[in-house]
Amino acid sequence: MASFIIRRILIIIPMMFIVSFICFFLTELQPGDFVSQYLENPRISPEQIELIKERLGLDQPPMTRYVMWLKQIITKGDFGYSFAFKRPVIDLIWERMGWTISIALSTILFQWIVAVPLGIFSALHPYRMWDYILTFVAFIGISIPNFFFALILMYLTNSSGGLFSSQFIGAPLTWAKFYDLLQHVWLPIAVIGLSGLAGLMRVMRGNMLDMLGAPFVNSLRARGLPEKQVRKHVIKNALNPMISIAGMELPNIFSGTVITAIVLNLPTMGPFFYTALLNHDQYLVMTFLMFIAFITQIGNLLADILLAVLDPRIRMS
Amino acid sequence: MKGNTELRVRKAFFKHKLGIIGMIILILLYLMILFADFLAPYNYQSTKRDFTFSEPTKIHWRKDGEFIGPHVYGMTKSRDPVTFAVKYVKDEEKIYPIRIFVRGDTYKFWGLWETDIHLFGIGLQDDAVLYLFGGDRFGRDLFSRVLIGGRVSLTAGLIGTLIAVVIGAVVGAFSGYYGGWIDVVIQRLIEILRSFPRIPLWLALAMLLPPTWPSTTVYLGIVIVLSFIGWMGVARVIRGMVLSLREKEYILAAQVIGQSNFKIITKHLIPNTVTYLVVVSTLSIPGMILGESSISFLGLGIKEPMTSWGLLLKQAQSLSDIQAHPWLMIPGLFIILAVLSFNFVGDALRDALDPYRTVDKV
Amino acid sequence: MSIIQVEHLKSFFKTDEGIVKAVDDVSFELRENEILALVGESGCGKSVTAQTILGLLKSPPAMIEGSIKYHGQELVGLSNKAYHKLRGKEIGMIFQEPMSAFDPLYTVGDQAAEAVAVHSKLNKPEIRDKIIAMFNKVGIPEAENRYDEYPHQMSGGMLQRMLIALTLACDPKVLIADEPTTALDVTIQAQVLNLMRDLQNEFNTSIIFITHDLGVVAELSDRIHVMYAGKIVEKADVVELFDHPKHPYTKGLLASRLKREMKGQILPFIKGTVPRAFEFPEGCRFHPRCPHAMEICKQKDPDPVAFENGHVCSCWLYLKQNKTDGVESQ
Amino acid sequence: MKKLVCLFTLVLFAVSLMAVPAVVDELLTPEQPKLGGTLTLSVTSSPQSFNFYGTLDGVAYTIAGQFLNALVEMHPVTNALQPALAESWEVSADNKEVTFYLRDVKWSDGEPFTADDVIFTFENFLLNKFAEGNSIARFTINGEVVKFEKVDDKTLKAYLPAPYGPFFTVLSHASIYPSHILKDKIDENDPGSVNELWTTDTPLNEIVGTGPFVLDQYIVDQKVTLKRNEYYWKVDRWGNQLPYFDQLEYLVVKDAQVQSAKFRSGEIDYMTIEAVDYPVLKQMELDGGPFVVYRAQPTNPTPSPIHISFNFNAKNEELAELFSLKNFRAAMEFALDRERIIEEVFNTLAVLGGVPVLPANKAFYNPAIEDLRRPFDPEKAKALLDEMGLVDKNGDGWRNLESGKTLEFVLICSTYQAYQDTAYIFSESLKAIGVKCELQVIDGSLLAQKALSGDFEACLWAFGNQPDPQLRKAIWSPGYSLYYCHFDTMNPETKEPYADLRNMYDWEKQIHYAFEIGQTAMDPRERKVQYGIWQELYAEYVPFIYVCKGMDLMGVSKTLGNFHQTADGALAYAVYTMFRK
Repeated sequence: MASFIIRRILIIIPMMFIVSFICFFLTELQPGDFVSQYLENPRISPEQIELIKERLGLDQPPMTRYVMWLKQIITKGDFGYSFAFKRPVIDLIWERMGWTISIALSTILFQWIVAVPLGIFSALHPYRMWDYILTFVAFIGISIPNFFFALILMYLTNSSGGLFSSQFIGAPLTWAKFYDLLQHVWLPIAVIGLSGLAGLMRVMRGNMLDMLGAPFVNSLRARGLPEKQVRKHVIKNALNPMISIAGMELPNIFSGTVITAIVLNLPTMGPFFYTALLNHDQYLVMTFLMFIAFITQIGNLLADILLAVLDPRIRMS
Repeated sequence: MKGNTELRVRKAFFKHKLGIIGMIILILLYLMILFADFLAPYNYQSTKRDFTFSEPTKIHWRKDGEFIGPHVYGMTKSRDPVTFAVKYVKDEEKIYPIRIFVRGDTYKFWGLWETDIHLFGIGLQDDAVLYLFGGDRFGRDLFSRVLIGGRVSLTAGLIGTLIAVVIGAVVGAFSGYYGGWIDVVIQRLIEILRSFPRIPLWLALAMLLPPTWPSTTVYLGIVIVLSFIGWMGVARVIRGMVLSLREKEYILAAQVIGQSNFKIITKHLIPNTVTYLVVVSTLSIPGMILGESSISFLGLGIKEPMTSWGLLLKQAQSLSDIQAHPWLMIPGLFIILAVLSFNFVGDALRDALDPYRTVDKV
Repeated sequence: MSIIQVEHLKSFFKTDEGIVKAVDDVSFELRENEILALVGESGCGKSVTAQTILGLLKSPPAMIEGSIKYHGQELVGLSNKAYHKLRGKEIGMIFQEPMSAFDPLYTVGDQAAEAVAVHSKLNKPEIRDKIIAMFNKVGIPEAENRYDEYPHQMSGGMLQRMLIALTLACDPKVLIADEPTTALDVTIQAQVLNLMRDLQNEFNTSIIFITHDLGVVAELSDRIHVMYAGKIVEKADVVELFDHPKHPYTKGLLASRLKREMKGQILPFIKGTVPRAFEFPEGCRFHPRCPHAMEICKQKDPDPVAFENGHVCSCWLYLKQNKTDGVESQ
Repeated sequence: MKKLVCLFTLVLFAVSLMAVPAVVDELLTPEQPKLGGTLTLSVTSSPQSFNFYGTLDGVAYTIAGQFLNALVEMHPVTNALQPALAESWEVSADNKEVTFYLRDVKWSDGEPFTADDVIFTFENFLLNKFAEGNSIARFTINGEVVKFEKVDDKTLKAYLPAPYGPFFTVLSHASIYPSHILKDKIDENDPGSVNELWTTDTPLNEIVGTGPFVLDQYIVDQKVTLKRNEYYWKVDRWGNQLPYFDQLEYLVVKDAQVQSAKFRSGEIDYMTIEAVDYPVLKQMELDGGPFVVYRAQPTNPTPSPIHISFNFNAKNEELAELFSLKNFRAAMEFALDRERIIEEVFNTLAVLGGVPVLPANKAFYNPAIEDLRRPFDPEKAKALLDEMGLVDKNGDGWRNLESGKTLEFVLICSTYQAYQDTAYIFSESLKAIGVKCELQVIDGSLLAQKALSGDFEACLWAFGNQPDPQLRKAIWSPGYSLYYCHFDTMNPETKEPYADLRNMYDWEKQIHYAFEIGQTAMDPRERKVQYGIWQELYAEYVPFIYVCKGMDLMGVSKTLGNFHQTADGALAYAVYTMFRK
């Protein structure tokens, strides 16, 4: 087990190198660079643009910049500097982590709390009216474009997005502030959560149906276990495969909701990334992509470990 | 035996009511975009100054209580002097009957021959239009635009999926068949690419498309961008399937009689995964349709004068539009409808083809 | 004295492809202290019969008719709750594939303990002791350690022993063994069979032993019922059946066994296969494969004919004298 | 209404008064205020920095404008120049020396403001070429930079290389930094390090200023809060120290829809409104909504009226030749349906605008252009094109060039919706006269890159504008770096600032000279004449075809005091004089 974890962790290192390379060239290939937005500003002369380019290192050939960047990361843990913010990108990302993680985790929590019981319910009453209704609702959830749904919900609830009313932003944490947060936060959680919820629910239902048909279930019944206890076994077995799904879903919830976060005015990394992308704030974009890739790796690793903890077959092989 | 399986699959599919409904809707939608120019009463690009933001045209059947067939009235545009809101007043004196096979804007049917016959409409009139879904800010017919926009939205997902599945199947099959270091490299690569989140990667890739490309090329670019992520999931599963298939006797037999590896992969391995591929395709099209709409919504995808449902929806993104011109949200309903239908069909197919549920969402 | 009395039992399933008559009008009884063997090729409805007795078939989609009496108590239509008291405690069941009869996420000991706990008032350490004792009894080495291992860590033979142990730990009066040896190696098979016979002697359990292998039951069982396509076609005690098989199907089964003296000959077999459950033929269901098939066999199902020594067989060969009557009475 | 920016008047009447706070005029304080409370506004993104000279971010400018001041400032309504940190000044007879007498002002941390601060700011920021937001170009006259010299703590001299008309205007953009805070933080060896001062992670108590507010709290991506500056140097006419509000909040709202929603729900006190949203909001106001929607003459300098330009140096030589013909551009102007654009894109809420000086800019606007402007007339456009031999030779519906190729060009424009829509309507009108115009919608920064490297055929764009045309010389004067429709007018070696007169058309030379003269002229009347020449030539030769300019539309909470529309239609308000009713 320990060697498995160590091996998994070691694999991450070379993979992150390749990831960094992909990130760099992805951003490099984009037409235009950071200073192109300065071109239309009459306050800035062409000479000065050259100066800025030089200062930011944009006059160097791409390969040199990549190697330099990599060297800084390895030797100093320095992921570079945001052209726009004049600050280390890692700080900027860090500043936005809190809310990003909180919202992502609450969304996943919400999805699981809703999807798992509904999936179980659906599987225990397959092909009945409620199963059909839940399936239908779930599919509608996947089918509405997030941003569209967000917009309509905002209109219907007269909400203006964000996480707090303005007077509570930056205010010390009180019950009133917490209550205010609850009043705001349900919207992004519902919007982001609903799209993934359906998939989870369907998978849970499928797993449950599979497990209900598994031979050991009959065996358990034959031993005289009450149905409640049998279900406990079934649910536990059906839940296990979901863990790796959670591992995969984490990065998408982290950042896959760019548009929703813009529409809902969330202080998360998604919109920040989008702005950086449009600004050609190269190191910021690269680091962000790398960071997400890293989180995915960690997410998968955690999922694998959790799976191993819960499933003796994996743990012991 | 094969016939039996087919029968069983068909029966199982048709038992899935939502699947059938989805299938019917999809067939209708694709027929719709196939004959879009003919079905659309107007050219999707033709602007009408006097009908900007005109609400969906009301079709009347009776005149003074007397049935005279479907017709619309002439409309006059006016502006509220205070709010500057556009208003339309109908002129009941001017009656324009709705006819079928009516002459209107000219178009090239399937790019083959030029014609000006439209399935229905009131012809080209100065003071009246038949805008079933209302008009947009240039007074273009939203109904016609939805029909034409569907071409991009519905085919982008389809072609994107096709590319993704083909690449995924080939890469997965090679990876599984050859094994060894090829397999290791491919699997690692896939793992790496999969660790990028979908939408940011799409955005980053969409930014790569040279903005100077003409819209048709941009369209292809978007399709390729969309397919870029889909193929990896397919490749992983196909690899797994091929790994087990290649131990099967008939593959060994093929190897023994000296068939080339390429032939074995294309003739024996990939065909055996077709069931899975079909299901996976149906299930990944919805994601791609949504992807296209998201990219276009952010302005990184399809651009005017071409149009897609995502782009059309972009015009309905403001709260005042929802309030003042709610019909602009109709393209959103079409997205939902198409995606929903694909999901239903995919789900039904999965249940029918794969009773043991080896196919999960990719 | 009979413990289980099955009369005119029918288990039908509604499927996409029509109604499956998996068990169709089956009657038999299980007597005290006996081993009753239910023999037939796969797909003949043996397992369904067993599961019907234990109420493991969900209804719907299963449609169950007839009567199953356990110690005089009617089981058909019994509530789930009542069944829980019965299963394990009164009637235990051993499954074909021991590998898949365990929940892979729990240790075998925990699963055994869970089953025992449902039926007894013992506390945890007592249960553990009882199970370990039982493990020892079925010949599991290092039973103490095995208790905390997971199913995937064990061999099939070992698991089958454990399954037997945990089933017996609940002290059932009746044991239904559904092909308990099919998934095992030949040597292990013999061990398990010996074990079962020893245990039957020790615990005085009545056993319904389901198998497709006549060889297995020859030494083990007291009586044999042969099933074909959802019906019992022949009932007799072991010696009688092996010495005087009546039904062509039974004869075929017996003939297709490997015998030493048959060396060098082509092994006789019953031509064709058991028809799929939703396409059972009209008339006697065996007629398409029967070497003695007659016109009547295609039209009408034969009624059972009783012979001496409790031997019963359903076949038109023995009903010839009644043939015309039968047709006329239609 | 607007008083002229009259330097001489200022010189004559700028008397060194006693150190009394400046009194704000009645225009900004028509109502007697209530004190306290919070004013909530919004910005479209997080500030990239709090350093005015270290970034080119509009949001940073907005916020820095609240806590920094310059020596002189423009009146928020009239745009008239008035004393700010400099209480008064004297200009020498040769117009090359200005002596500033500084006001007795304290920084928000209580330290006194002195001439050292001014010198420090110019040295390290304004005239530091490594500072990203420096203003060297604006303080360079004929290739030489303005010099500043401290006389004593409260007196300062500026030496101009030549008389410089817009000197005080550019000075009004030169925010002064506190030297006592920043002096020790600057790395002498790395003049570029100034960009890294006052970034968004700086402890906010280290950011001090002289403006009405000081930074108090920054919640990343959510809100910037400023609090009242106790030491602010302005008072109202009743003697209250300004500002009235205790707090000023900027909510970070990226999406225009969310901003609109927040405004509707009263979370934001005022915001500019898009023309397309006007009807709905106005209707809400009429239905008793908690806000007023104003429609005002455009005075907002940014953006300038939208223009369409044709590249005289287009890569396609045949097109380049065509584009440099006045008649072709005239035909294009005839084909431009401004009325329709105003109606459909701007909901009728736009004015024709100037070229590009706005009619509201009385100091420089030349009304003569109104007669020169070519109204929409497709027939005239067709006639002009026919006359040039650009007729449809092959009968495919499109006109052909002399070479037989279809007359077609690509019009680039940015993704901003109103621009896209304008370009679309223009291309539709061109289609009607047989000219094929392909639209290419691209990201704004990319558009800039393409346009400013001369890689385009036609372009629809809008620059930032300034009340004083001189500040936009780089764009509008032939021979300068942003005169992008005709790069040949630039000296290929030095590019800037030396124009290459050889490649200029006569009218371009005239414009060039008008700007040069206007720059060094000190008499406002003379300057108006020079820039008037420019406007007329533009209107006649249309190197840039100006389309229109959206009106200033603004929604304002009804609870806000001292926010009103003046008699001639402009909006009068300032952050430091508004209050909550």
